[in-house]
Formats: sequence, C-alpha cells, structure tokens
Amino acid sequence: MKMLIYFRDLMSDKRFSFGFTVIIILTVLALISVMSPYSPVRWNVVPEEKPPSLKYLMGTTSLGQDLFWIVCFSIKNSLIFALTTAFLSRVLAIVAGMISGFEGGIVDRSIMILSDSLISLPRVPVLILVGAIFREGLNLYILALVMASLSWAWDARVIRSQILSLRERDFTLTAILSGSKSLSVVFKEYFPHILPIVFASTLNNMLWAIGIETTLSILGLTNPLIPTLGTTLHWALSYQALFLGVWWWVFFPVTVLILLFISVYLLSVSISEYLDPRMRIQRIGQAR
Amino acid sequence: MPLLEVRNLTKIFTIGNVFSRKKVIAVDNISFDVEESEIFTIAGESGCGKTTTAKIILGFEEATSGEIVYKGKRIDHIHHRERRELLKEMQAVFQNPFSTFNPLRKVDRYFYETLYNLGIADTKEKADEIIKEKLAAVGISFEEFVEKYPNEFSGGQLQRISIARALLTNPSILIADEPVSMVDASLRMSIVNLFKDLKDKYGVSVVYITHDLTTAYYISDRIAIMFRGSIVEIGPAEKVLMEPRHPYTQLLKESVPEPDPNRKWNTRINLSETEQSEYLRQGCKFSGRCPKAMEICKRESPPYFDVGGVKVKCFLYKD
Amino acid sequence: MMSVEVLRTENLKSYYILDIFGKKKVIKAVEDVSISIKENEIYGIAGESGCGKSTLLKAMFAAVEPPQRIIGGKVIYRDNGKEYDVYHISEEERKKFRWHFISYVPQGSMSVLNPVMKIKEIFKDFIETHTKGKTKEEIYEIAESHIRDLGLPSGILDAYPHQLSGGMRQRITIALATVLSPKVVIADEPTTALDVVTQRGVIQLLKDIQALKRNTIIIVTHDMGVHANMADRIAIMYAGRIIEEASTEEIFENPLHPYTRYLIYSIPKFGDKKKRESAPGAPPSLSNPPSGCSFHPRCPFAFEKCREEVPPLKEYKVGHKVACWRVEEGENATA
Amino acid sequence: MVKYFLTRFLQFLIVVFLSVTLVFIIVRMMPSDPVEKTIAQITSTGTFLDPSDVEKMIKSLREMYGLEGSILSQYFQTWRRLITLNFGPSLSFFPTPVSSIIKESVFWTVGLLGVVILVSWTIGNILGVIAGYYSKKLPTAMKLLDLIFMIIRPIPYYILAFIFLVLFSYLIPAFPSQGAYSVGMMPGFNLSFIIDVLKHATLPALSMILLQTTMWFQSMKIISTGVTNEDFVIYAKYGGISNHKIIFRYVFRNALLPQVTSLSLSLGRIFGGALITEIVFSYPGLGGTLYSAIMSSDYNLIIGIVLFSIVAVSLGTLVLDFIYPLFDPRIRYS
Repeated sequence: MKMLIYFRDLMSDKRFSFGFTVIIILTVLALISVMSPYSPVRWNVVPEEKPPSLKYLMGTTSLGQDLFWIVCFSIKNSLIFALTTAFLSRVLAIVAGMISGFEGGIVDRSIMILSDSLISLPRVPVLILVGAIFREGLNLYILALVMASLSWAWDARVIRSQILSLRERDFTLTAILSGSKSLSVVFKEYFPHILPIVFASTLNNMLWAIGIETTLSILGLTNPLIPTLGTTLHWALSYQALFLGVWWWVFFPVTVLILLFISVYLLSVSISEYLDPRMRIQRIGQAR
Repeated sequence: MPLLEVRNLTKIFTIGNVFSRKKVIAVDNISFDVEESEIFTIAGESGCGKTTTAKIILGFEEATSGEIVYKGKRIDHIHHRERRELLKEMQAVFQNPFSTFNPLRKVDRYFYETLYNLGIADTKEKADEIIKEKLAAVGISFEEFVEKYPNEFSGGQLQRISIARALLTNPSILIADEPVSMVDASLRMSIVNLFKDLKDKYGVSVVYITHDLTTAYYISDRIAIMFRGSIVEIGPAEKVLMEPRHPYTQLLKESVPEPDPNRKWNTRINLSETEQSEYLRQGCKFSGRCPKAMEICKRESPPYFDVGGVKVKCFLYKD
Repeated sequence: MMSVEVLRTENLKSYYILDIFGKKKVIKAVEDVSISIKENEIYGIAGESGCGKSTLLKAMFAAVEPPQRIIGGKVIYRDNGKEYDVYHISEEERKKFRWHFISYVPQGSMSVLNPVMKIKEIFKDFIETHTKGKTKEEIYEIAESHIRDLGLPSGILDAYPHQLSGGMRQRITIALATVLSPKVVIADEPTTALDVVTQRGVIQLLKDIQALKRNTIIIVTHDMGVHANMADRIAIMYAGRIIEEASTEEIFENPLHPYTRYLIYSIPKFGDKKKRESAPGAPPSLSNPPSGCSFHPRCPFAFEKCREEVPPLKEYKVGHKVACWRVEEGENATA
Repeated sequence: MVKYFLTRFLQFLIVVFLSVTLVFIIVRMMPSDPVEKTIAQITSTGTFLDPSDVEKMIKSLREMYGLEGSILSQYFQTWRRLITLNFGPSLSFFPTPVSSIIKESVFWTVGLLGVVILVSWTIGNILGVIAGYYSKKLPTAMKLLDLIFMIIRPIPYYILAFIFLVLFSYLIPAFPSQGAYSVGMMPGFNLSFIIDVLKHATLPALSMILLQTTMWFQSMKIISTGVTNEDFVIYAKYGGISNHKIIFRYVFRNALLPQVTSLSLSLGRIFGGALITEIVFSYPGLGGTLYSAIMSSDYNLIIGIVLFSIVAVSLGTLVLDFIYPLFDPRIRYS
C-alpha cells in the first residue's frame, strides 16, 4: 500500500517515468532471451549480414547470428553483471562504512586510508591491466568481483560520514536509553537515513560497471564468447561492420546501451531526490 | 548516602590529528552530590562543560579521570549489561525534542522498545497499560500519540512525550539537559512544573542542566554554577542566586534580562573575545574579565571557600 | 503624540503557498496586520515560534520570495515626508530603500557572513551597492569609522568570519546593517542562540546605535525579558495576527489579552517562587487555524462569540489596543 | 597549514605504496607464464630460434620480468624499477626502453587532458552556478541545456567517443579519425603542423569536454543550489547586491571549494576517460600506446604505463590538494 503511494509519487516525475518505462522494456527483452531459438554461442545459424526486417528485427551479423536474440542475451548478461557488481560493492561499502563510522579508532583509520587510496587510484589502467593479464580467463563474475572491490570506497566514505553525523544526533542516545543494542541502533535508526545513498549509488555503480565492461569487452579484454553489449560490439568492430555496411550490427547495441545508461541515470537522479530524508520528513508531516 | 556522587570528574578532549594535538579541558575536576528526591541544577553558558558532565554521568562519554557513584556503587567503567540494568534507574531528557526522536521512525516505537528491551513488559497489553499511565502523567492521550512521526507533534507535545518515555522505567533520577530551551515560551512553564511534580509526587531526583537562571531558581533545591569547565559556586539555589558570591555568578545573574521594564540594565559590560584563551588561562579562568581580579587570581587556581553554606571558588573569600 | 510615522502596514496578509508532490498547502503566516511604527522608537514584536513574526518582518522589509507571497494589504514607507507603497513600486526602486532607509539584522546566526571574504570586503559590497562614485579607500573609511563609533575593534575588518566568536559575528552583522545609518532597522531574533552575557552585549549595542542615530528599531523576539529591556512599544502576535499592542510599561503592568497575561505571568523571577502556569494546550497550526479568535481553544475565558468571530484589534485605552471579545464585553458592561 | 601539507603528502605516499603493491599482486596472478607466452609469440611469428638462444632469451626475460629470486626480492625489484623509472625494454619495439616510449606519449596525453580539464571545468562550473542560482525559476534555455546534459552525462567515454568518430569522421568526414598528426608530416613549430595537430585533437578533446562539462555542470548546479539557500547569500540579496556579484563573489566562490576537492578526487576517473578516448581515436598518448601494447601482449610496456599512470595521477592529486588552501581561507588561517 505504502509502496504504491511512493510509486505513484515517483511516476509523477517525468524523469522517473521515462527511465522506468525503458528499464521495463529492456528487462522484458532480457527475460525473453530464454525463448531464443538459437544458442548465443553458435555461429552460422541464420543467413549472414541481412539488414533488419520483420524476420530479423535487428538484422543478422557476419557471424550468422540473429542480432535481436544476441541483443536480448546481451542485455540479460549486462544487467546481471551490473547488478552483481553493484550488489557486491554495496555490501562492501555498507559493511566498511558502518564499521568505520560506528567503531572509530584504529579500525576506522585503516579503512579510511584504504578507501582514500582506492578513491584516488586510477581504476581504468588497473582494470585494463587485469584484463590484459587474464584475457579470456576473465569471466563476468571474476570481473564483477574485481570491479566491486575497486568501487566501494567512495560510498563507504559517504556512509561513514552519515553514520558519524547520525551518531551525534540525540536520537542515537534515546535509542541507547531505550535499551537498544549497537546493532539494532545501526539497523533501526541509521538504515532509513542511509538507504537513499545506497539506492542512488547502486544505480550509479551499475552504470559504471556496464560502462567499464563494455569498454574492456570492445578492447577484447574479456571472454568474447559471453554475449554482452560490449562483446557484441567487439565482434562487430573486428569484422569491420561499419566499413562493410553492416551498420545495424553497431547501431542496435549502441542504441540499447545509450537507452540503458540514460534510463538508469534518470532513475537514480529522481529516486535519490525523492528519498532525500528532508523531503521524506516533509511528506510524512503532510500525510495528515 | 547521596543518590549520585560525582567525584573529581575531569574530561579532556584531544582534537586534531597526528601532527598537532590540542587539548581542551572540558570538565575540570568537579565534584557534587545529588540527594534523593532533589532537583539539582547545573547552570552555565555554552561551552562550560555542563552537557559533557551529563553525558559522562549517562555513560555516553568516558571520563578522563574521576568517579561517578550511584547508590554507593561506581558506575563509570561498568559492563554493557550493567549499564542496561542501570537504565531502569537513570533516564534522560534532551534539549531538542525533534532530534530526540528519529524523524523517520514513529515515536511509539521507542516506548515499546524501552519496555521490551529492559524487560519491564512482555506483552503488548502490559506495555500499552504502562505507556498510557506515563502519558497521562505528562498530559498526553494515548490516542493522539500512537502511530505518529515526530514532526506530527508540536515541540511542546513532543518534549512531554520525551519525558514520558524517560519515566517508563520508573527511574530514580532523571538527567534533563536544557529540557525547555527549545520549547515555546507559552508552554515552557508547564514542562518546568512537570519536573517539580515528578519530584514532589514520585520522589524522582532531577539533574536539571540549563543556561536559564530564572527557571533554575524556580525549581531547584541546589545549584552549581559552571564556568569553562569548573564549578565556581555551589550551594542551595536560594542562596547562590539571591546573593551570588562569585563575580562570574554575579555577572551571569545580572545579565538575565528581567521581564520588568522598570529594571532595565544601567551598567555596561565587556565581552570576552577570545574563548580559546580563557580555556587555557592559568589561575582562575575568569580573571581576565573579573572586575575584582587580584594578582593571585592570575597565578593560582583558587580552592573552594565555604561562605555560609555555599562553596565559592574565588580568592575574595579567602579569609 | 508628536512622533512621526516612519513605516506602517495596512491589513497586510502574507501566506506561504507550498506544493509538495502535487499537494497544495497554504500557511497563513500573516493575517490582517495593521501596525504603525514611529520615528525614533524601539518597537518590539513578541510571539512564539511559528506565530508569523518573521514572515511579517520579511513582508515589511519587502524581501518576499516564493513560497512566501503577499496576498493583500499594503506596506508604506515614509521617507523625507513622502509615502511609498512598497508593493506598488518596481523591484529596482524597492532595492533603493535598502540600507539607506530600512535594513535588516537576521537571527543571531553564525552564517550571514560570507566565509571566504574578509569582513571589510563584505562591508564594501554592501556599501558599494548603495553609494555611487566612491573609491575603495573611501568605502573602507566609512566602514572603519562606523565600526569605531560602535566601540568595536577596527582590526576586525581584516579578519575572516571564522576567526571571530559568535557574539562578535552577531555584532559585526549589526554594524553591517547600520553602516549607512538607515532610518529603520529590523532585527529578527538578534539574540537568540547567544549566551546571556553575550546577549546583553548585543542588546547594549543595539541600544547604543539607536541613541547615536536616533533611528527606529523593530525587534522581534520571543523573550519578554529582552523586550522589557529594550522596547518602547510592544505588539503581541499570535497565529498570524497582532492581538495586543501598547507601550512596554502598559503591557507589563496591565496586560489585557489572556494570551499576553499567560506570556508575562508565566515567567519566573528571582525571589519569587510562586507557582507559574503556562497557557494550556499548544499553539495552533497556521495551515489550519481555529475559527473565530485563534486563541479560543486555549483560553479559559472563551465563550460562544470567541469561537465564531475574529475579534478586531481595538483601542480601549489611549495607546493600548487589544483584540479580545472578553475585553469588548467588559467595556460594554462598564459603559 | 604545515599540518595540512604533511597530511596530504603522507596520503600520497600511502596511495602510491598501496597501488604499486596492488599492481604487483595482479601481475603475480597472471595465469600463464609471461616468459613462455612471449617466447611462444615470437616463435609463432615464424622466426627460427636456436634452442640455446631460446634458453638465453628465457633467462634474460625472467630477469627483466623480475621473476628471479624470492617474492620479496621481486617486490623490491618492482619498486626499484619504478623509482629509477627503468621499466626495461619494450618487447614490441625491442629494444627501445619502455621509459622512453612513455616519455613520448605522455606529452600528448598531458596536452590533451590539460586542455580538456581546463575548458570543461570552467564551462561546467560557470554554467552550473548560473543554473543553481536561478534553480527556482530556470530560464528556458537553461532548462533545455539541463535536459541535454542530463542525457549525455551517463554515456561512457568509449561510446561517446565512438559516436563522435562515426559521425564526424566517417559519415561527415570533417576530422581525421586517428593519430595526433598526419602521416608523413614532419613535426615542427610551423603553422601547418599546428593546424594539423589541432584538427587531430578536436574530436578526442570535444568528446571528453562534452562529457566532463556535463559532470561539472551537474555537480556545480547541485552545490550552488545549496549555497544559494545559505544565509549569507540570502542576506546579500536583502542588501540589494546585484545578481552577478552575488553569483560570482558569494555563490561561486563558496561552491568552488567542493569542486576543487572533487577535481582532485576525480583525477583518476578523468585520466581513465582520457585513456579510453585515446584508444578510440588511436591517439598516440598513453592510452593509444597502452592499446597497442595490449594488442601485441607487450607486458613490460603495459606494466610500465600502469605504474606510471598511478604515480602521475597521485602526483596530480597531490598538486591540486596543495593548491586548495588558496581557495579556502579557513585552511589558510588555521
């Protein structure tokens, strides 16, 4: 019931409704990939280099694959990859940020030194190094783990500073006076305040993950047999698709990527604005 | 035996990082007792150490040195479990009722948590019964209280609710840190009176921490005046506030604007511009501004002198 | 009385109109306020938080920004014998009154001075805006002599705000507001959040300025002690309306409105421990004020008429106005 | 002040220490032996090698990779190479030392990145402060700009660079598609060469400037919306101070502080973006060089560029942190 009200409020934001609609469409495409008549790793299952038509919605590739189904698989893999990365790095960020903020002292300082280093570390060369070292051995889950361990630092910092300021608020003391234990203070008192940051940063982390995965894949630094939007473009570019006039092989993945980026970004912007505690407090007062 | 004893309490905060550390003495060797069924006031300006003292008593801050004794037993450095047990005896009310409760949580949650966590009630019925009773004591009805977020109440209502929460455990002592300074003028006295009732009807002791000397005069039995971490004067409120001995207490009392147009100020004052240097000052911390400062005040920190039942930390009363 | 009017409001109404996710909310912060403020007086406005007193000040200062709006009424400035209806002149003309004719001292807050500018640069920006053709040196000279006149250390002009104590910042803000000797100074809770000793210093400064420049100060605070010490006349505000107005002595000696009586009699005094009572209940919400007299739900004397009709602010005694049906009835009974 | 500098410098040392260690660990995790891989690569090209020569080559390669000796001595070896800037010879451009290849390419990257950061940071912040100050009633042109920026903002560097390449180099052949200057052109300080260089730099620079401008614009807009609601800005408005003075002396100067911090924190990301963009346009900076090193499995060069990048970016961050007190009197006078 409450969720419905939130959703209705959010849908009145044009940015949200656009982003949400696009994401739903992309999710549907990802889901129907299970109905694909072809395996994504098999080549020469359809005639080569056919332009988009009713039969082949997005045309076919020089490898003899139906681009529509490849794109569906790619969306699925890219989304799963992004979610995995975002989830792992969020877990790291929340745990690190909360421990750091709540424990203080030497634990806090060590975590902060580590996260400060990670923040100023140029991640792209490091990831390219990882890609160059592992090459085809780099499956999406390992990449997700590596990327997650490189991308938790900023949000851990934000969460930590939130916790530090929440700790100074009197309601922390009230909770302790009410006999609550530390863990329950963190979850009941602080979590609602931290949630919006976590939410928005999850979406931003997904964006970053897809962006990096695409880049590494295009450069041929991941396993090219796993269909993602990046590897699809990798194949297209290595087959000189644009020179040979097979423009659709490039056009559709790029369009889907851009739609994905814009919609996720719009969702993150509108949701973080909506979940901002000050706005939430205003709405609570207004409910009566 | 006093209910609560604070003995030689000192708190030094270290600020800064590895490269430069600064020490600020927030509380400087203070001692006082709170008797059973007594309202004891700690009064002073911001930065005098009164809130730090309260936090140390409640166990939210650790003292640098000194002891806190409750009912003859030391309560600084006690285990978590004992600290939780102690919550049944000692509770607190804070300055800003809107920050006392999490704005994103319903207020009644704190009430049930207090009762369940501390093992005072085990069923919803029992809990509701206790909550109703305590709310009635502060003049709030159960119906207008349940299932509401903090900002659905007015400040005055919420401060009453905060007091009701503190009363759930039937505490013997209540630490109230500036409980009325954020409450509207037209409602302030109703809350002050509430503390008086708690003492008179239920025998609860209150440590009333305030910057407002008139309400302190109105409700307290005894009072300690703090300045830059030290208690400069301590004794029965009637004596301390009607005939202040310490020059700082005199300045403080004189500076209270009285609601009487026939008693406007006719003397002028000088303000200190350098709070930092007052903290670090040798000897009496007030000597830089004191109109009666003597040579000795700048060198030595004065001890307490007994002047007719009032202890004054000032060399003027040496003989 | 020989005193000349310098500013008045006529049936001023100012609301906040909020729009939160498509839901409209109207806060009636100032309702039908008509006050007349004289030259060379300190006029106090008393009331608790949320009674609309700050909104009234902003409307008088003609600094209304959305969501605040002027719904009706007038604000008249009287400068050099001419009257100006400030909401019927252009924004540019309105701005010309600032600092020359009317200026503003905000709440005793820490943050009205730009943290990255030196105090003298801040003074320069404000002075430069309202004077023409002055060199930098001349402007600094104006600032410095003003600071000296007020008995503040002139070295302070070279400091950054973060280097000053809270009390000093508040006094610098007052100096900044009065640097061009405005005829009217509006001070919104200038001593709230300051310690009592500092508060006394700030009040001392405001009184010094008034004595020096012989201008008008309109001071808003909830602290009746501050009013007793400063104001010549006091208006009591409740739920967006002025409910009583009289000279300070009269208000304290002979308060007529039940709310004013609570306000004054509930303040404890040294040497007097008799029981003090607050008004029952809580202040009303301005988005949904009660019918009739807005104090009636809390008033022990309320009767039928109080619930139905808004009492007018009427002068029952020379210089003493009250908006209360009980006073009206009493007046009728004795007449 | 001194305290501030010391803290930052310590931070710099820690970052370099941790990241060099990280790189060392990653390289150690290489699934296949890089020496065998290299040998295999050389033999696969059809070159005939005498078995005894292969033996010699393996030994020298192992030394070069620092694979001789214990893990600890290998680790110290990595540090020695970094401090002496001697990363050994490049394999694909044998026997040119890696350090001289880096020296050549770093010029292009620094030039490109410098211009991009300066232009985008300035434009983004100025537009952002105006949008933030007037956020309550944004002019239509600003609203449109805001919308366009919001759409461009999330696009990754590679994709935007690629779109620019396709649009302005293939479909509309207005700009060259690769390199820093035309093949056959003699580098020198003359007009035609400079024009040629500028032409080649236009697309990479533009695509980066566009992305980064949106980034600075958006964060500046949010920060200055906040600053606009601060008491000192409201008070300046009350004082009748003109809008442009308020925008630049009050809002901008305060909102700039977090943006300077943000620049120093984003340097790593921006640098990464530059690498990627250079790869797309085969620009001979560090990115382009890194790409060809990847393509030819020139591990020495890859490791050299990565280590160098980390130190260079940390150094850049350090310099920015050292400049920061110029903007903030609260640090200058503490």
